Amino acid sequence: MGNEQVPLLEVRNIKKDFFGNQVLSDINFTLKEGEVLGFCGENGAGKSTLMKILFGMDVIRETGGYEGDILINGEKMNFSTPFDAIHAGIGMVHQEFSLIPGFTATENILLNREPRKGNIVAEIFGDRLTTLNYKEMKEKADAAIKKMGVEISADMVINQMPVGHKQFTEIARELSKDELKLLILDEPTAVLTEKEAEALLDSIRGMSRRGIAVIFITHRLHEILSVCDKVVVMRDGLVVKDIPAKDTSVPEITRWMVGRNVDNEAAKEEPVKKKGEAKVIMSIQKLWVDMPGETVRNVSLDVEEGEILGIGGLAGQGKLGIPNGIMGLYEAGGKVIFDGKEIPLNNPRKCLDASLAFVSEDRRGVGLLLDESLEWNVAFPAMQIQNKFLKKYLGGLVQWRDEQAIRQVTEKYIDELQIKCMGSKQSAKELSGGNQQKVCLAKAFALEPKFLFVSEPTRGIDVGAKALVLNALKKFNRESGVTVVMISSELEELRQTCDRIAIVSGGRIAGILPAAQPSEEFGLLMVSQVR
Amino acid sequence: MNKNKVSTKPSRSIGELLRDNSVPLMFILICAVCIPLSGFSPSYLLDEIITRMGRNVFLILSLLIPIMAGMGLNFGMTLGAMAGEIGLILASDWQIVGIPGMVLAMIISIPISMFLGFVCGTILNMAKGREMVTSYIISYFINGIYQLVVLYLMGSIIPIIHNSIKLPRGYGIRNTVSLLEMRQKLDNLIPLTIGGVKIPVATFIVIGLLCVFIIWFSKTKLGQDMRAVGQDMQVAKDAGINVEKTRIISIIISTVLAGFGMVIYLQNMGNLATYSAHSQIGMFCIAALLVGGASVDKASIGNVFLGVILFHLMFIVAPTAGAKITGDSMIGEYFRVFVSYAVITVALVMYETKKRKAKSRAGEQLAADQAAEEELSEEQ
Amino acid sequence: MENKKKKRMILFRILTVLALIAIAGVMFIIGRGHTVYFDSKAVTYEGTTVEAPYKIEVYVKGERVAKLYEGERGMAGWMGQNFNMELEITAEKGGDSVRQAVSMTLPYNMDGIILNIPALLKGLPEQAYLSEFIPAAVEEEATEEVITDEFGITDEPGGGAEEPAP
Amino acid sequence: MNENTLEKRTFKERAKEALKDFGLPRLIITGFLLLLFILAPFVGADLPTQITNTINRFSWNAVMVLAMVPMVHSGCGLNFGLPLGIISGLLGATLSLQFGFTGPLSFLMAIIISTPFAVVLGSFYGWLLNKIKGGEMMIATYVGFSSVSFMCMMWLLLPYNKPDMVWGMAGKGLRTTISLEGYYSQVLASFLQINIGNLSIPVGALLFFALLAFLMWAFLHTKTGTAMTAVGSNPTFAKAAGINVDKVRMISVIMSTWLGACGILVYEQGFGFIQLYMAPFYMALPAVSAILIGGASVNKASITNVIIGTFLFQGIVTMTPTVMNNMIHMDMSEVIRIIVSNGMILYALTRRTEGAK
Repeated sequence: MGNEQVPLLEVRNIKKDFFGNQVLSDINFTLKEGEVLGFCGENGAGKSTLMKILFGMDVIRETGGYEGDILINGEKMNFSTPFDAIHAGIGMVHQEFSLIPGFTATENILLNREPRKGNIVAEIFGDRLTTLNYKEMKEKADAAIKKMGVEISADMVINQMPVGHKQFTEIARELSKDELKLLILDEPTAVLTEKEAEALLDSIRGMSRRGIAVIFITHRLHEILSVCDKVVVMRDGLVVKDIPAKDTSVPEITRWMVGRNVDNEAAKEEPVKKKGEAKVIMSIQKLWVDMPGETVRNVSLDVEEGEILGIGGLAGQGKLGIPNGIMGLYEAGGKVIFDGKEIPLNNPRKCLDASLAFVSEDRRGVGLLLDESLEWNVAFPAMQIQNKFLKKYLGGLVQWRDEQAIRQVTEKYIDELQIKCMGSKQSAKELSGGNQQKVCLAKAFALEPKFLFVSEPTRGIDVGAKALVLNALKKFNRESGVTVVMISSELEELRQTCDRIAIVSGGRIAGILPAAQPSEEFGLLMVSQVR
Repeated sequence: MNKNKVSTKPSRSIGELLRDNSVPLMFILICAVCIPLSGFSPSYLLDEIITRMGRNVFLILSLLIPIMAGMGLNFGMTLGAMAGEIGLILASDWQIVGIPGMVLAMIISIPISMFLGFVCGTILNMAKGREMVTSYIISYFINGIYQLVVLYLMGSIIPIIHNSIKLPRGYGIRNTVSLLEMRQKLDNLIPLTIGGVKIPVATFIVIGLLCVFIIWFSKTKLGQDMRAVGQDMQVAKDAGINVEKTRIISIIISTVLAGFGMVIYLQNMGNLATYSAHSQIGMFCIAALLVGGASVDKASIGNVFLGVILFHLMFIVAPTAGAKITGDSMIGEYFRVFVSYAVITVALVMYETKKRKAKSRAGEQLAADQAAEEELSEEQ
Repeated sequence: MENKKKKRMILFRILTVLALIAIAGVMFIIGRGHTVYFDSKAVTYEGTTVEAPYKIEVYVKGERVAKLYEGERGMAGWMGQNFNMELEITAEKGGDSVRQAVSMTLPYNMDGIILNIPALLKGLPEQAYLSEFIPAAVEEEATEEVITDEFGITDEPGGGAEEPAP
Repeated sequence: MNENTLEKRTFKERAKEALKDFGLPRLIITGFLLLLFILAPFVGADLPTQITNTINRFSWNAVMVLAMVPMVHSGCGLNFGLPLGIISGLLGATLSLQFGFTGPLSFLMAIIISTPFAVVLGSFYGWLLNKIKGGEMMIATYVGFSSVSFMCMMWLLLPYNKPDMVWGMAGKGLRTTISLEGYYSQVLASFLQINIGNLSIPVGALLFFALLAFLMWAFLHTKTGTAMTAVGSNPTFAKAAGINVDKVRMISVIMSTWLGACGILVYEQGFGFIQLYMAPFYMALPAVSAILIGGASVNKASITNVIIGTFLFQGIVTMTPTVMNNMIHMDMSEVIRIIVSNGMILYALTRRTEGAK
């Protein structure tokens, strides 16, 4: 075995900020040849950013680069594109499949690296007119599949494959690269069945024996323990723990992942009502939602009148699917009873008529009319659903927009929510993220709903705006008695704001706990059913 | 280890098969009704079909490569047709006749086609997602430029020697340019007549060579890249393929081939309708291809041949059949025009709805999964 | 290495372009089309007068393209400069005909060439039997017959008003 | 003082922004038209006649351009399927004549009769466009083409029998062009017409357009109109706000179709003839490019865009032939029209549209 002193990969003092927002600070770790490193941490802990830096992704350079050094075999590297990283022997399997659907596994494994045969035409028009050498392609693909140790058919077309095989195809593609020394797997088991996942773990062990180092990112902590030599836990942009896998356990890792200083927690107010006293205002039964990347399976959940219920969980586990499904934005099935009446699914209008309102996590896509004025954004749903801000002529035949009333209500909310803008006529796309979020809230408040879904209200906005938004929500709940369901990836934020928190994992409700419970409890729920 | 190897080969139901091939089937039906009504003899029909195949197949084949690269039906093939026409106008002004004249016209068309194809490809790269409507408008736009060149610049700036092809006013090309000395020179190069049916052997050889080229091309690295780009631009880009350039090349190849195709088409016609020959050619080629069972994202050489046969069979028999049914000869004329447009409309609609149908399936799957799961838990 | 390959490719490309230009050039030579007119007229050249025979039949590529009695004119298209024809000459009415092959080089820069057959047969010099055909000033836009692929959808019953869409 | 400079700067910025919004091609076209107007007297063209012509053609075409607005507003893109509306109008026109209406009444009846056709065809068209969201423009084009060629058969087959409409010899099958003399030729234009020397203004026709434009403007200020704009601006937002997106789009398509029907009738009253068969084939393109020249984009359009665009487009169409002819003795107007109008559409198609398509 080569030089024990020089590790294959060494990461030194990596720092990265996105426009002043520090996401990584002082990351250090090393990785030896053939070592398997488990990487865990909550969403937003900085794992993905770190991997993007390692893989030389464009987004890093576009946002001002990073500080610190990456050393491979003791040599300092500076990747300007992923191709540099590939050249240096780093391979990465992303969470989203990067496969051509109509190609066979072989064609995908060797995409843009096909072995070729020269011919006369290629001499004139360049290399791209050389013909593919199918025989050699097949050999190479088979070799890569063999290296992986999982049987997949090299001739099968991708879009006829089960999901797991697609994942294996991606891995085989990385393995087919001769220069591969380090393989990064970003949540590879998320889409696999248990058996497939087991096969994958086997193949990781195989790679390790061949001297390929693996960085393995997953939320299935037991997998980490079973396959990794070393575990690195990240939280809030810091490496909080770097420990041999054999010296730790799942509960311990969970604690490191979610643990925070106790004094950071907001002192909880007493819940307005005790559990059991309040009436159930919304009852969700056996809900499924087909929201890509946020699938919900068989969720049943009761929401009590006047509470703030938090829904938390890791990204991609389905917490966002719940409000989007109920509000009819994605196809859903099951039963939702609100205030004693069943609300038909897949029909946004019916939900809004029943005095439900929704602040979407996708501000730009769903939440706002970017090209229109703030007035329109704030008043539109209330106008359409409740016939507010309309003047009637000809006995109600003509329903004329009441510009004055619209301006008044918009200005009221601009004041109340401290929206920073040049006036109520400014177009929504010119505002900053935080202010856009406030406009979304104003839009929902203008509907004067009985029940409000708020999805990721603080995503991508700065600290000041965060506090303002959360306070506005609390105030809205306490003063108007509106039931609020808040969905957020940030557990602490939920714990500060909500009365109860439901944790979604693997598309299902893993458990509901009072907000005052310690973070670790929530952490355990989060990873309980990850799939 | 691999027990859950799912057999996912979709067993296509008969209904699906029918739906996927509804356009060709519809045409077979139309032809089956119209042929007896028209009263044409089989040998006449066969002769006509063979002639029209020789005339059109090359042009239609030029559409295949952009489809491979995921750019849809290339309405911009008209650009190549215009380049071919310019080549022919110049060759006939220089009095280069016969097969040498055709070869010369093709060589002249190459740089023009390449330039136009490059322009077209570049514009299409700026309008990703609506390539078809854009290429369609490009064909109109370049038609304006073509008219400017041929109607005003030729004879005034571009020297034109012979008065016989010039407009009487001294510049601009006449509405018709005679290609009498080129007429069917390629078709008749290797004369062959079987049972009264004349077969343009040399033209078929040229077409055959193009087919071989297309098959060979799809096996080259560039062809592979085009298929990759056509299916998923992002993935192709991540794998290091230069997506924009690949797309431009596909349009350039298509345009150059369309230029050659137009020369072959016009040598069969024997004259050139200077301002209208190209204007409909794109639409009829596309209609023929779609009739052959191709779709916006998938087309093969087989589709081309089947399409030419069915589409032109309809074209030949419709007027007489229409006249027999309604007593008005124009009805049939309009009918076949209508059918050509309707075919494209139907094919486009089917393509768009298919794209959306795939989405709703996922939901059904989830509901089924859940039901199965519940059954399981009840049993336990 | 890369560079060398690139250089070679550029060289090959230049060669291809040159080859295409060369082919085009060859086409110019072998593809030049001429219209050859045959006159069967009496002609007087430097004092010698040549009478036209009773009848001349002209065969080009084995096909009879003209049958000329005295004073008549026929025509044929020809590609290239090496012109070959066969003449079947009947001197007197009812007399025997003589078949004779004639080869000649056509001048490159003439589109239309008039050959005076009697002068040619007599062996007079080129000025005597060969002259350029200059078409009369083109008449106003003759009604030209447009043969289309039956795709003409603009031909409406009775030919409608073609007011362009504004 | 300080405030003053601040204002100046913002004014400059605003001017810059306005210029950017205006777009280079639009600037060139406006400049070109201005140049034509300036050149006209020098090359011996009579300016009042030219202006009269431009205004006349404006009054013929403006309604058809207005027909673009609803569909652009609801996000259905440019209405390349305008021929469908035109066909409704033609059915109304021919039936009105067939039923024996004459004079101004025939115009009114033509509009009334074409309305149910516009609603039925528009509903079908809207239904189709709702099924193929995202690919509207290409399919709209071909729906237009198919319907025109389908109607070519119908014009021959439908049992019209009024002698001045059908072919003289056969006694059936509609003629290619039908004169409107004695029917509604110039009914709007001659109403309240103002004549000053060579200058004449078809006030009635302009008023009719103004009325429709006002109704359009008013509609966009109602609840449904607001919903329509929101659907075009961001369909997901509208869906989340409980709007039935498909229904709103359907309404917009029906409106566009009906306006297309009115548009062709107004065009006919100015032109003096009904044109059948392949005539409606390419009528969508000039209307599309006119509204784009007026400053609209694939998903934004206003009444102002319609007025400016129609004026610029028709100005160029009427001015170029005379000015060019007098200047260089070459009538290149047709070619210029093709290049300008299609170039404008291309420009609009290659712009990246913000937000939803």
